[in-house]
Amino acid sequence: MSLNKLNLLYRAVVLDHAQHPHHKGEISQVTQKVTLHNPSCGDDIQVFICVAQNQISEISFEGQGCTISQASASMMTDVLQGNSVSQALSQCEAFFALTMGKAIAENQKEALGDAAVLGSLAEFPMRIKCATLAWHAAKMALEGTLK
Amino acid sequence: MSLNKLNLLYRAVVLDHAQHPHHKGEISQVTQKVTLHNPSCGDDIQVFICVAQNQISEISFEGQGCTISQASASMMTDVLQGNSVSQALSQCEAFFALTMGKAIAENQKEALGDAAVLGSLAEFPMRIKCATLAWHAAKMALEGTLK
Amino acid sequence: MTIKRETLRKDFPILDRKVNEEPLLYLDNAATLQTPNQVLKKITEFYQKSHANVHRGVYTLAQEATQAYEQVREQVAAFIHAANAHEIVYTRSTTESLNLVASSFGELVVQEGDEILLTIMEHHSNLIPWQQLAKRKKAILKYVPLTVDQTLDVHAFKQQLTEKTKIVALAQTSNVLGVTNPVKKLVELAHQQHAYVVVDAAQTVAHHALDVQDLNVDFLAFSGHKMGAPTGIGVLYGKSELLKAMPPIQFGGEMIENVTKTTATWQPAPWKFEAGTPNIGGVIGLGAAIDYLNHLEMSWIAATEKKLMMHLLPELQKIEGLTIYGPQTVERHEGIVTFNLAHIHPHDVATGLDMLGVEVRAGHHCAQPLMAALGVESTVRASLSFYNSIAEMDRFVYALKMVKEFFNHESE
Amino acid sequence: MTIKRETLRKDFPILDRKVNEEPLLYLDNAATLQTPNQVLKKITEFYQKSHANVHRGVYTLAQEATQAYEQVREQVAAFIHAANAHEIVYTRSTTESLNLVASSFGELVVQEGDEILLTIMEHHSNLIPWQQLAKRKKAILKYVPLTVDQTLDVHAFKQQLTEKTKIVALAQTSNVLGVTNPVKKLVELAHQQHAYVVVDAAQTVAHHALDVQDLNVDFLAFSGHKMGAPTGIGVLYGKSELLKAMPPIQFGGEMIENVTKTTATWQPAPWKFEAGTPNIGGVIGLGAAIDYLNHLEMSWIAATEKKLMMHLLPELQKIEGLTIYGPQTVERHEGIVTFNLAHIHPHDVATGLDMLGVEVRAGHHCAQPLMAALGVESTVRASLSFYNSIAEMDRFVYALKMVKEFFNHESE
Ligand SMILES: Cc1ncc(COP(=O)(O)O)c(C=O)c1O
Ligand SMILES: Cc1ncc(COP(=O)(O)O)c(C=O)c1O
Repeated sequence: MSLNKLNLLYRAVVLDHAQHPHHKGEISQVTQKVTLHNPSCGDDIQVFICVAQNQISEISFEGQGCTISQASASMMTDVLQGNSVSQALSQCEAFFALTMGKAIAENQKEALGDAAVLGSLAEFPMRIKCATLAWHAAKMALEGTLK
Repeated sequence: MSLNKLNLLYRAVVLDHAQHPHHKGEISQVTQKVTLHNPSCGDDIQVFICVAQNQISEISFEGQGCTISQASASMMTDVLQGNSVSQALSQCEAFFALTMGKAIAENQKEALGDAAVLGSLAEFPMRIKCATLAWHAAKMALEGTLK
Repeated sequence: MTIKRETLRKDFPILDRKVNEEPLLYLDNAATLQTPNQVLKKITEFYQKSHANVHRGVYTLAQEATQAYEQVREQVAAFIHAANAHEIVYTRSTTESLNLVASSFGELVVQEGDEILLTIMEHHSNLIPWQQLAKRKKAILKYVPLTVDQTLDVHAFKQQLTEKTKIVALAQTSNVLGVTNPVKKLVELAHQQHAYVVVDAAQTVAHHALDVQDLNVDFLAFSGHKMGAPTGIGVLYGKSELLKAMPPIQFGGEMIENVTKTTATWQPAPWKFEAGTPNIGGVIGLGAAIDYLNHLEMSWIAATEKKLMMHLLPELQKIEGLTIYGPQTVERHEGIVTFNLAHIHPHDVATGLDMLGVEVRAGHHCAQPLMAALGVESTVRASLSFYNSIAEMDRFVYALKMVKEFFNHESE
Repeated sequence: MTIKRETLRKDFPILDRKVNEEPLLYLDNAATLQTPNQVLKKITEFYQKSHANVHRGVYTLAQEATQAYEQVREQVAAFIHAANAHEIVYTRSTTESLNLVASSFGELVVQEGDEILLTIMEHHSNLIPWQQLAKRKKAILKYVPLTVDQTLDVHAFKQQLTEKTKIVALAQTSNVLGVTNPVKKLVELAHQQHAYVVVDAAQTVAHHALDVQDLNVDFLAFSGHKMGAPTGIGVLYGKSELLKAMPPIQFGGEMIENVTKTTATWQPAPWKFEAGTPNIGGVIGLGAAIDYLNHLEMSWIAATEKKLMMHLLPELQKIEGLTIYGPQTVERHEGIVTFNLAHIHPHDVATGLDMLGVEVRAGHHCAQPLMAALGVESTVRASLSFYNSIAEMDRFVYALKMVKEFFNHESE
């Protein structure tokens, strides 16, 4: 028996984000918020953003979930904070592509910061939902600012 | 190829009854009539009886059907005519048993007259419905006289 | 998968069996097609290697099973040229597919006084669901009749279509007459009146390539068992936006998104229609059957069956006292020929043929209103498939003549 | 059929496969049981020798298929001790069986203001159909809660039963807690109030002998795939007079007696509920699965599973931070144990175990209201079967400890 492959998925950085999530809790000024539900485990993730002049001034999340979903949400807030809405949206798409095992450009990968380690999720297809939940919520929130 | 087995089922007597059915057409005095339908071919059989003092004074049938159902109806009218209701009912039961391949007493078999040749139907289970349709109608009609 | 057209009969061991001491000659292919070994093998392998429930586990085995299950959906979509795999709903059968459309979509769009247009040649499965819906809704059921040559009366179809027509339900190919209706044209006419078109392709799918986008049908139903898959798996194709609007009619299992004591929300289509553990093995078999047909090529299948019919139909037409229903031309018979022999009941014909190893259907073929329109109670139907041979056609004609002689001779 | 208890694992080749380079340890038997070779062989043989559509042909092949199909009905009746084979309706699954009762029988007997009594431990499949029925009918849905030891509160059950209760729907065995409810006693109480009882036996049928007459249930549902048959075949048992009163809800094919353009009449039960070509191969497989279980003997199966649980449960209870849901005694766990590890999400536990070849379920197990009552979002469930071994129980416990260590260690 071996947990080598598990190590691949749950690298130290992932476990660290899950244990000590960044930007967890509601922010004071919220322009958009979206709650998404993962029907397979029953977990909810809520994403809060504050957008001014097409720029994400603040972003945070709330809710329970597994290591993957907590870590992914935490990493996401690090990555998206301060970016423009369109930049953030393309980062979401890059993340979805990455977790599905699709090839993405090296600079796109870099732009995903810590979250790029979740690329190994392509080998754990049943967990992709866990990792992408927060990103889907963010995407919906960001799209909401465009209307 | 051979039609030997077919000969077994369609003996001369069967084909004869089908071509020249006895007691076909409505009788003048009817105390009970029952129509039954064979859903698998769409054929109908109607049985008419006239019962007085628990005796079948007259019986006839009407309707379209295959060789087996026409012959069986014709044979049935020959067999049941003149009998008491209870005797006729037990003849119906004997006929059902015979076509299902169950053993019946020799005297019961004799009492079925020509219809006894349909015993070979046990080898043609999909055709039992054809053969028993008229008998089921007769049974229902006879039971109607008991009420 | 290895298939050779020359030796494909070997893929169907049942064709080697005997019936009443005669070699089986299976001519009830319209009822159910025989299942090739490749399909059976694939199913067995699935159960021996990857069987798990779908959409429920995060573990590897469940993932493999789910992936296999969803890949077949892509395959089905490609096979009938659907725009999107999410337009493919797995059901038990054509019958369940059509009932689903009637109970869910029909219930949604049909109101009192609306019209539902059927054809008189519908199989009960594409008739009773609409009849019962019309009864519930106080809607009006109309039937397109036949022309004198016993094909669909397209002129009458046009006349019966009105702005009140909400649904047109029709067979692509009649399981009795063997004729294929001009679906594309009929859909165009129906859409001009803003009616939705539901097509029963049960008798088409194993014989001709289908293109639901070209036909522009709104719904299309078929059964796996009529195309070499096992029994118990069927398909409903529906346009995305229509499936989206439809409520589910069975509840429970993985079709559910969220449940409280008093409320529930559903997954998106197609999953919201797949309540409970689905027929996973059946789906795997359906995928293998599509592979099988694709390897043979649908155009080859159609051409092969046409050759058989070109041989058979004229021979049947030569038999005195034999009446063929539907058109009298080979071109209009899609592998199916239905007939009667004068003075011999169809059941007697079928029993006679059975004694000679020839398996044909006798009865009303689940199309009683059509039987009434043809003026008969029942008929004999022979339906062929790509694994039948010219020699078998000859044997069938010979057997039919023997049976005819038997009954005619004996009853003189 | 040859089965040896000593070597029965050989009947399940999937148990020899590897998952993530580790030997498969399948502990999701409650989701679906693996299928023995004997069942697969029987199905393949059927397709290779006797496959034809049922109830439709007068020819030999159709007769053989029909006979096989109807003989399994007798076998199912005997297996659950039904009075009569006509009380056995073939469906796709437990879910479809329960939906059929709710849509047909429920629709018939439940009126506005009536009460439907469920338990809080129901699987969504025995919950949403009633919830939706209650919504349509403006009936009142009530839930029997759990006691403090997380079993059914029989006292509350009595109190919640009233003369307004028309239907009681309950699981015989919970797919989460693993507890078997005292069905016989609950039926007695319900019948005193003239309520009908619908039992979901999905988690009982492969583990204990069933006697529907002794239990005196009105309806009982189960799935073939949870007892070694393939997916796509399920059973609804119903008392004769109740089935007789129920209208069919799917239409077409051989469930029909007579059809005109505007009317239709149905065959008697059970056939009126079996519209279209049924899952004939699935039925054949169900018969073979019953043979398999009967050869093993239900009493041996129950005893074997009990032994495994006697070994497993105390070991799990020793793991620090592990919470077991449901009762804490071996006697009350019917092959199922559901738990959580402190501070580790169930999905992470399941992924960790999967890396070690151990397949367990994580999630809400289609029982969200029960999860809410237990105060959790999701849990891990291990469910065993007669083919599991004591060594596997040890390996599972060891793997669980490794996973626990992995997450606890890494996060320090
Ligand atoms: C034209 C047509 N429609 C529907 C059906 C019903 O198919 P199934 O029995 O597979 O539901 C059939 C086959 O019997 C058919 O030929
Ligand atoms: C208690 C219970 N009821 C119902 C079901 C549903 O069974 P199926 O998915 O076979 O319809 C299951 C299994 O998932 C179950 O465990």
